[in-house]
Amino acid sequence: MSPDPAHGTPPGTPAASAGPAVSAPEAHVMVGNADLFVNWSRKSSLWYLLFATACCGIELMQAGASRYDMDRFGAVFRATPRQSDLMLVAGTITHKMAERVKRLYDQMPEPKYVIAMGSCANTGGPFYKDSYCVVKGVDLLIPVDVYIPGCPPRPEALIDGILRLQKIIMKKKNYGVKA
Amino acid sequence: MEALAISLVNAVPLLAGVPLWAVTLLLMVVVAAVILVFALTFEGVGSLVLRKVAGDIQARIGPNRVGPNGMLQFLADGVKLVLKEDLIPANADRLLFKLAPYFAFVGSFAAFVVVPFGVGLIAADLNIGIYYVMAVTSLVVIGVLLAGWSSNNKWALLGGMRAAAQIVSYEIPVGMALIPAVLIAGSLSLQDIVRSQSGLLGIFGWNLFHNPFTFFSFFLYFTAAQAETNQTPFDLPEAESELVSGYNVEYSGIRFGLFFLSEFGDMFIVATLSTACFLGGWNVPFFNAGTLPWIWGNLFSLGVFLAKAFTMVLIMMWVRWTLPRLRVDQLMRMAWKYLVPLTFVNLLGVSLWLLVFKGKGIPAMIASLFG
Amino acid sequence: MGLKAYMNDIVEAVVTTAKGMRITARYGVDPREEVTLQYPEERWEIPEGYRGFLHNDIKTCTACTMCVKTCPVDCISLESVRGADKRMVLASYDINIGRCMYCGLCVEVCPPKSLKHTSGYEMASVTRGELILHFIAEDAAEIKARVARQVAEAAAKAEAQAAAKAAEVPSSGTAEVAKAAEAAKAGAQAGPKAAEVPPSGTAEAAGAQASAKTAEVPLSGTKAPDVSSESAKAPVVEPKAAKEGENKE
Amino acid sequence: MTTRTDALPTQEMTINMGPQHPSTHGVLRVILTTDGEVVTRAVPDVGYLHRGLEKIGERVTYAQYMPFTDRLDYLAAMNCNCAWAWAVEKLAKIEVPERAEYLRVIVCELNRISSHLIAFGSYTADMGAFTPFLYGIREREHVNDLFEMICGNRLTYNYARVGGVSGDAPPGFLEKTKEFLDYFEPKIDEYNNLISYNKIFVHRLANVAVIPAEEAVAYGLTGPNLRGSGVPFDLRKDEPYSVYPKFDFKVCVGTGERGTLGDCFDRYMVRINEMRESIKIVRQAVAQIPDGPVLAKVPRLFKPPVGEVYFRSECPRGETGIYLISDGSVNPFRLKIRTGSFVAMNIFEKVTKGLMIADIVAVIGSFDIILPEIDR
Repeated sequence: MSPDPAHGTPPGTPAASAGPAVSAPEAHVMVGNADLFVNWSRKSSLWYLLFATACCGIELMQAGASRYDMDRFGAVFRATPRQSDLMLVAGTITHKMAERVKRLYDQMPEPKYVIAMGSCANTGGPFYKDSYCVVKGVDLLIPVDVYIPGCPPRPEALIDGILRLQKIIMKKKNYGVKA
Repeated sequence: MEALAISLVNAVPLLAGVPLWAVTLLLMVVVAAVILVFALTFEGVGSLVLRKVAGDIQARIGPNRVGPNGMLQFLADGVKLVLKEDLIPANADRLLFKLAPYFAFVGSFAAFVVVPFGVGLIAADLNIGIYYVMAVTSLVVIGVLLAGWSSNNKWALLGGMRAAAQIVSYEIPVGMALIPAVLIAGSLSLQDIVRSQSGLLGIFGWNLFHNPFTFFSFFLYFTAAQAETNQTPFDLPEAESELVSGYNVEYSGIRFGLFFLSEFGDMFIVATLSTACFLGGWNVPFFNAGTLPWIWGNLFSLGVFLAKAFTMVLIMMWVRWTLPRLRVDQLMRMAWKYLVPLTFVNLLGVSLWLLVFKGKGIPAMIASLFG
Repeated sequence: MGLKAYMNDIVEAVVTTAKGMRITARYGVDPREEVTLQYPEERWEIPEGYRGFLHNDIKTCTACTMCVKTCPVDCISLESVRGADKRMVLASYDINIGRCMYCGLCVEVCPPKSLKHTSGYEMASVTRGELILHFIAEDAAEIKARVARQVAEAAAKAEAQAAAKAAEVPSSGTAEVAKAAEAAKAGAQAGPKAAEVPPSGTAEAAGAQASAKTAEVPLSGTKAPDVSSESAKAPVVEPKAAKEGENKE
Repeated sequence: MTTRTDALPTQEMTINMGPQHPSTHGVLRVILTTDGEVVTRAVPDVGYLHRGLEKIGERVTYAQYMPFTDRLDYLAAMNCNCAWAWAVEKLAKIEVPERAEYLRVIVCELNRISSHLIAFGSYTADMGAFTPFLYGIREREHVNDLFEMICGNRLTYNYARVGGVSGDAPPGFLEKTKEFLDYFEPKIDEYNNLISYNKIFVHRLANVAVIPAEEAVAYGLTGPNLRGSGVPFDLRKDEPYSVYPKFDFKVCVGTGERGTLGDCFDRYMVRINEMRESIKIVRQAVAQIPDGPVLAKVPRLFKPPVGEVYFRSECPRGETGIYLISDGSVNPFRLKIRTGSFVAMNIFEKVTKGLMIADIVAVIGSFDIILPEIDR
């Protein structure tokens, strides 16, 4: 398991500021470069889990398809959580599904990232008020890195979310962190 | 290798005191390293090319943001996979689970040893070349089977079982479809097979145009070999839409990476075998690379060989992005009802041809008509 | 299966495969078939009337709560107080775009047409609090206090005028005393909230007004006034005007 | 069909397919009992996307429920929108302006095309060919653009209103629709050449999961699933609503052209052919559309009379029936929605007996299910 300080923090804390700063820059030139390289490789190869529950799944498909082509950013889908880096929670999570979402997240290897896509995953969305069986935000189940508003978000918004996540990944400190 | 070592010792006086076995060993390590680097680079670039080809065919672009024009995509993928957490499922057979990817990778990598890259560029010109390739690539199935079994996952198990059935069935048509080339060359060595297709007849010296039976042989081999290496439309062991990810469903990180690389390695082996056995290897029309100085001849033939092999790889990708997948019983039916009988008929045809026409192909006969 | 059917099978397989491969090859080599939009650089032209994020022009908003009542998901929360000139003054106007379903019903019913869909669609944010758009940057309690003070002042003025009118009749000796007494009474009416506010005079109120004018939060993910408090409250952020939103009719 | 011999003693294995599986079209879970590759029993387990849509209908007003119908079948949201509007109009006996009806028919048929495109695309992806899937989605994007133009959203349209539609077609919409139809029509032939008649594809689908006509009727299948069995039942023809009687189109039925009547291939081909018919309808509608208002006068606080109504319309996944009881208040008293995907799940266990695991995927795809319709 790689040291990933931002993970495990409660939802809502800004992920970027969670890692302690590298103490002395001149002493960590190598570390800094290694961090840069590792983060670059991680952000450039975000394989997402093919996990779509509802409406947002269609926009997720369209974002991966020809016009928006997420493959340009190195994001391809994998069917199994073991080979995915990024979980795009696209759609409504019901109470019956909640346990499965948690399990899928646990099955993913570190470092892993989560994007909550669309209103349902953000807050429960349209089903927040009157539905008795919808989880009111996927961050109640698993830590979320980026929230994308929209119902469903346009494919561009999804790509924007992935670019935002890439920026967050680039700021992570993997080595040289004093525990 | 030993011969090369002897000539090296003779050429370089500095090595006179070193025992011959040490020089040979050193040479072996160097050659293996060179081939490993080549294989890894090819497999990495292959994955990138696969995605680019997919992009082209699917009316999109494919990776273009990582590095200049997406060139570094495979590097990023590789580094990421290496640094990924290495998960082993709780109830997995740990030893076999760890071992399986290496089997698969070694199986595909070891076959590179006998690939005739150029006039003199071959790591080991074994006199059992073709059989060596077929034997070694069968290691892949051991790896896949182990992966399927040891993961303790039913999808993986199904994938492993499918792989075993598939590879065992398709070994026969693959072998039978390659034998015509062996018959014509009279040798199992790949280098000999390539040499038998040389001559100034140009493109017609190739086994592909030797006679009608060899022509069909090539297509039969290509079809069967795609199945043997689990390429679409025969990618049943991995069958993403059925078995989630098939035999490698529980693999993460670099272990998955090895499976991933071995897939491209297999692809390349199929391409090289079809190039060497049917498409004339490093031979080009109206030109004999053997007449050039050693270094230039080798470079030239290397280029020709790689160009042909990469074309074959591209065709495989093209097929991959066009066709749907067969069902497992249809796959078996295709092997036993279509490919096996046809390859046997073909083999019979080629043998008869060679017997009747004394080993001459159609182009040679036409050429002899004109004196 | 006869030999003819057998051969037919093979021929058909080859022919149909070749047909398919011809089509994919055409797509593969023809660059005109590429439809990809290079998103961050090129953008899709958003048509007129696209239903993006909501934006309320609070200068024209009349705080009529129609949007709150219409919203099927209670994503709009609104607090208002009655101002000195009997008009409603917005104390806070928040839209939770993380819950909004972008149906446009609120925009259709808005009487002054102050609520609109923008063409914005990108607001990936790191915290859930960022998804709540605050259209009034000032604190709601502060606005309420200010309005209460204004109401009190207006009431005091009116009372004073009335008192002055009344005082004109008998004599002008006790006018000062009466005014002070009325002012105290008005202050008591205004409730405890007005009393909490430090008596800083009209200068601050003017400043608050100025800030309220510039308080339209632009649609950018960077502006998140109280992220920490929101995230502390997260995940359940109760809309303040939710009770009003039920369909009493 | 495969035959199995009991020469060797074998043990059955229970496999859990889904809810996260690439080809269960969402979060369907199928519990498979298999003997090797042969499935002896496949039981669908639904409810992973139960969001209480019917209950929500009792809590919101008639107008407010409109956006929720978008989420009922997100691939054919326009059809669900219009079904809701038609149902409420039938209940309250509201006259709808003719132009609004024409616009509804245009968007419904366009949505049918885009929905069938996803059905086609995801089906081929299930069968292992990924490229046609992307072609299908590429064409779907054009439909999305049209909808974005007319109603302002790409997927959840909320376009219909009780008494009409939310807005008239913007200038240029009808021309663009025609352009799209001209562009799209030849693509269907291309799909057929690319994959529909591909030998492997046909072999995967033909003679798999055959549903005879009487069985299909008995199980209550509707839409393309029923027509695939050769029953020419189409609500647009048999129980005409809206302005459908004015258009000339034919009901596509399965013909058993590559196998038995009622197999997966027939259901697939019905969808492909229906796209052509939809093109025909849209062409006629665009040519005939009258001028006029698009929204009838309906009070903002809409209260229908006390009563109940069942309205059914032909959605891409079969009959979407809306059963409404009104007690005269602003909210429906009870709402029940009958959907095509849900009834398709009834017959699932019956037809999958003895198939192989790969066929299960083919059967799920051939029913073209969508999870919110099943779970609601």
